[in-house]
Amino acid sequence: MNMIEFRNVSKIYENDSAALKDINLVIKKGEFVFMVGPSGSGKSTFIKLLIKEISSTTGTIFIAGRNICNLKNNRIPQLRRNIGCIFQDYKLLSDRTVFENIAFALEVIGKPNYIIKAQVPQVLKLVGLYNKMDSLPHQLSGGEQQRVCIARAFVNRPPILLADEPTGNLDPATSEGIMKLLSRINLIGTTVVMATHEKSIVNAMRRRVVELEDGIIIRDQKRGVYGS
Amino acid sequence: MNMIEFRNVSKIYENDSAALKDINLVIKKGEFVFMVGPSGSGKSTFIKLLIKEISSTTGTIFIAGRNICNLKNNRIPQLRRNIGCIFQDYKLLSDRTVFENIAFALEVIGKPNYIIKAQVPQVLKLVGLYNKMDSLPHQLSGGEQQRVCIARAFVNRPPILLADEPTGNLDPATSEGIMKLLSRINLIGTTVVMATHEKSIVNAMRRRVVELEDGIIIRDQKRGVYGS
Amino acid sequence: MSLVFRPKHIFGETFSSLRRNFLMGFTAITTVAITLFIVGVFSIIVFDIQSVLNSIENQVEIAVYLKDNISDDLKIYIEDEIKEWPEVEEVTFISKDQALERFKTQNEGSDILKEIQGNPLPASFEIRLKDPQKIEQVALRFVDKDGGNIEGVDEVIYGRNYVKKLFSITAVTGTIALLIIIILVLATMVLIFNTIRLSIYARRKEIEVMKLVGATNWYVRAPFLFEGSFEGFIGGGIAVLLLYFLNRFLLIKGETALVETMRIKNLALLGTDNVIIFIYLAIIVIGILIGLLSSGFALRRYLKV
Amino acid sequence: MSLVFRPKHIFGETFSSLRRNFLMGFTAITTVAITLFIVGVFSIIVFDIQSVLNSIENQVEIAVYLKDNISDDLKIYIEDEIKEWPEVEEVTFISKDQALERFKTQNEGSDILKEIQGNPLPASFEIRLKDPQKIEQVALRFVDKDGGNIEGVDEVIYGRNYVKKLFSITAVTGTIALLIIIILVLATMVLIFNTIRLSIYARRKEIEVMKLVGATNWYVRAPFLFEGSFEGFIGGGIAVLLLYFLNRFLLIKGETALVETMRIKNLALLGTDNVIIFIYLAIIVIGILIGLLSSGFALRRYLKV
Ligand SMILES: Nc1ncnc2c1ncn2[C@@H]1O[C@H](COP(=O)(O)OP(=O)(O)OP(=O)(O)O)[C@@H](O)[C@H]1O
Ligand SMILES: Nc1ncnc2c1ncn2[C@@H]1O[C@H](COP(=O)(O)OP(=O)(O)OP(=O)(O)O)[C@@H](O)[C@H]1O
Ligand SMILES: [Mg+2]
Ligand SMILES: [Mg+2]
Repeated sequence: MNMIEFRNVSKIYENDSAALKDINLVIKKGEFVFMVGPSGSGKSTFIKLLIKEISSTTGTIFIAGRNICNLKNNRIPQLRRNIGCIFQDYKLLSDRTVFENIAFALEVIGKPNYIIKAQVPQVLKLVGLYNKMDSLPHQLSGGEQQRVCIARAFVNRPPILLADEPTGNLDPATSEGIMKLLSRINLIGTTVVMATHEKSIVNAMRRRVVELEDGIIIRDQKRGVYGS
Repeated sequence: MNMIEFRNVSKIYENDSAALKDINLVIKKGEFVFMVGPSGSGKSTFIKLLIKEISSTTGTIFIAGRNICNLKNNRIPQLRRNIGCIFQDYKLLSDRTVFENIAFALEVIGKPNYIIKAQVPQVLKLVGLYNKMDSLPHQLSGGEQQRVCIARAFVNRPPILLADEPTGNLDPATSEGIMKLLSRINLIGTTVVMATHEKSIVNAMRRRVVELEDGIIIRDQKRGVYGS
Repeated sequence: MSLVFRPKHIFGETFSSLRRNFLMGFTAITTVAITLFIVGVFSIIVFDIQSVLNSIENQVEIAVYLKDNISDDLKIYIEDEIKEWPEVEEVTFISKDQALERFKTQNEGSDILKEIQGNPLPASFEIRLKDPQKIEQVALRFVDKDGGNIEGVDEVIYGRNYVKKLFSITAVTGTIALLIIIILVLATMVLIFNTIRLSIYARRKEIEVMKLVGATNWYVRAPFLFEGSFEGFIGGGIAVLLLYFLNRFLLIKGETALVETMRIKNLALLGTDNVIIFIYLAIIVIGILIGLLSSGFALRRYLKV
Repeated sequence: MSLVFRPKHIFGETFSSLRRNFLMGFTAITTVAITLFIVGVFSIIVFDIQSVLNSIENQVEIAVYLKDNISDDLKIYIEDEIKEWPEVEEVTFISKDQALERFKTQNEGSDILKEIQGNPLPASFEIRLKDPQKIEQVALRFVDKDGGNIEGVDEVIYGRNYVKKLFSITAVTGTIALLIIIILVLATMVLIFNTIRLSIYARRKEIEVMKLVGATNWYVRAPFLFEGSFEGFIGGGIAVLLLYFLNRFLLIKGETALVETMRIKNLALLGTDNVIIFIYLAIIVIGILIGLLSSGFALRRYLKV
């Protein structure tokens, strides 16, 4: 089953910079895909299109067989609840504690309080932030903020997980832990798309690699490495 | 000559979390030092203390032989103008263009307009953003924002350069370029302190490595690698 | 949509948000309190000025002085005639004795009383009209075809020019007062909207993040709307309190003076109509509504994520 | 400190900042304009009410009616005497003929004129005082030891009770008006401060970054202060414009009515004192000052980086 499908998708920003050019790509359910490419090649744009943070200029995007380009505004939240997203700039709610930030993602989908109280500490333990539960984002180190964002993205077990440089501010040991987590999540059937620069991670995992350059897919390899 | 000296420095944040514990460290003029250590070990705290973004709880810090702990408030700007800093979270002025962001660092030290007009494009070429001069920060990719921050930090050729994970969002090729730049800057006598997670970079450079863990220096090696 | 009404969410969010964004809540509340307070003060003052002017208007009467030699029959005939006119609100007969009595009270202690011998004052009818504007029309009925007064009537006094000018003043001040109140209310709305919009602007990033995490518009909006109405309610409440104290310690003195000197009844505070209660209620209702609507409007552009 | 005065920096920053932060500049300007407009309207109204009351107070006169048989010597003696009293502002002699003349003008067209035979009206002195409050004191000088009037004087009229009440009203409204103006100005300051503080709050991150890059407090502050004063200036200017149009199309009608009916001179718009010019200037100056000070105060807490 095709989980994600791009058909001739282009994205040209207001200032005429073309971030993606005529992209065609199919990602099947349960796949694990690395998006690699130099800075500014369009990886984040690709991910932002999937959660409809931005809209494509031309072309159509299908998620689980559904065209999300003509989605009505009031259906967008539904889409986003089914996609966990680790943002490159974290996007934490700056006036809420770590606990509240993660709980928010569960509240939004109407999970009852007792489930929230059980699941949030559990996921915090997974990313190693159990003892920072009551800190505000500005009281955290860069890597800690990144891990909060990771925890929020998969706390509600979404069928799709998008990760935009999830290990950019993490030391190798922690990164390895996070990658193990992503693999486990992927194993239970979650489709994972991860944009990354980290050569060592890509090389170690040996998964499908899609390489972008200047908004064009220049490589799509089943069991690739970073840099062909 | 001792450029940076920490004497029994501790930093305990308001919520009682001790980020640095009794640090003693001397960095000589012209040195290139890597600060490594797991997420949350106190690297950013170390750097924030140097530009007095935060103040130490106990101990004294000397920069160029001068105690900055009892610096009067109106002397702080002077200190900061002599230290270029690449912030982990970039800290760009969100309502100014790339050009204006970098120009600001020069305006602040009273550089005349014609110098600004000459130097900013030059430094933008160095980091590969010459054609993004008029973009606003939110119109840039993560790595592009990081490069703007790098450009701002050394545009006024400060005697000390602090770099907090300057390559966290950069692909290997761009990272390598930035590292070459930092080496060149270091060669002309600039003291460089760089916090990083990137094993490959640290291993390739073979410079002094200071390793932190839970706020304590657990290693200080002349020509070290990432992970002892 | 199914998640709109989650009271715990809405109330919980509002109070923790007010705690977290103390500065902004505080600012919104003071703005509401101050502007509505001013509207309140102004309403009371305008109401009282109108009362004074109305009461002056209503004191405009026609005095019909009778000849001393008028026969009782004729007097009764005239009185019955006047009473039948539909414009007449009230007609009072003042006999010669009553007139003297009244003159004495009004000039008590004055030397003039010593010099009065006998009773030089005429008897009269004092006529108050339902609509003071018809005064000239009614007064002219006492004039006969030849331009003199009708039989038995000595003189008719009603100060024609004075009355005309008085009406032009009350008309102008009435318009001005109404316009000013409208301007004030509009200004209040803009000021409160400005404040709430700025405080929402300061939180636009948070709204964006909520939406990106999958919150529906209503899920984001509900706590803001509740917060806006709550701030409007508290601000309105403070305005009412301030107004209450201002009334109690200041305005009521002014009204007391008005009542004592000019015998004016229908005042905002001292009147029997409970106008002030109405003003208090209106302030609170307006506060809540403006808070609610301002939040709603200000949110719109940040919800488009 | 050496970099405080860099005009290009300050002006350039202000205008590019107003462009970038349009919403916030717009909000600050409308807030200043609206609040100062209200203060202006209120000042004009209060000034006019006070003028009306003062002019009523000043119309309070003592009328000294003379006996018809008074000798010329005695009349001149009394007149000279009155003129020497320091409390007296002006004394006018009204002869019997002048009194009749005036009565005829005032009652023009009334039937009463037909019935006047000869000249029943007395001659009189009309005395206006410098300080109307001394009226009783002066009036009593025409009373001799026995409680009667002094020789040649028939009657002295000044309406004791009326005068007392009038003074109590003007005193009370004067206090109320002053207090309300003070409250309004304070309220305006708080409202403008609130708005500017919120807009600076929304930019606190930018301020922090500037400081971290090495800007001095003054380097950061100067453009904000200039921006604040500029917004105050523009807001004040708009308030003056609004006020000008309100005056021209509305308030001036009210004042014209006042002038026509009550012959009141010293009004805000129609008076010769240029009070309105003073109000216009004050609005602009207050606007600039409040803008400047609000920015300065609001900045303080964010400069501590
Ligand atoms: N909002 C925007 N407006 C205009 N241009 C934009 C905008 N966002 C991104 N761009 C441009 O589009 C291009 C692709 O951006 P994108 O963020 O997708 O890159 P990326 O591959 O994620 O890079 P990085 O690895 O540095 O994060 C960049 O050149 C960027 O400058
Ligand atoms: N403002 C703050 N208030 C309270 N605690 C803080 C604050 N800033 C940092 N901390 C805590 O201090 C510790 C050290 O933080 P620091 O930012 O120095 O780590 P770091 O080494 O830079 O980590 P990373 O590699 O993740 O950026 C962390 O545990 C963090 O939670
Ligand atoms: Mg990116
Ligand atoms: Mg850090």
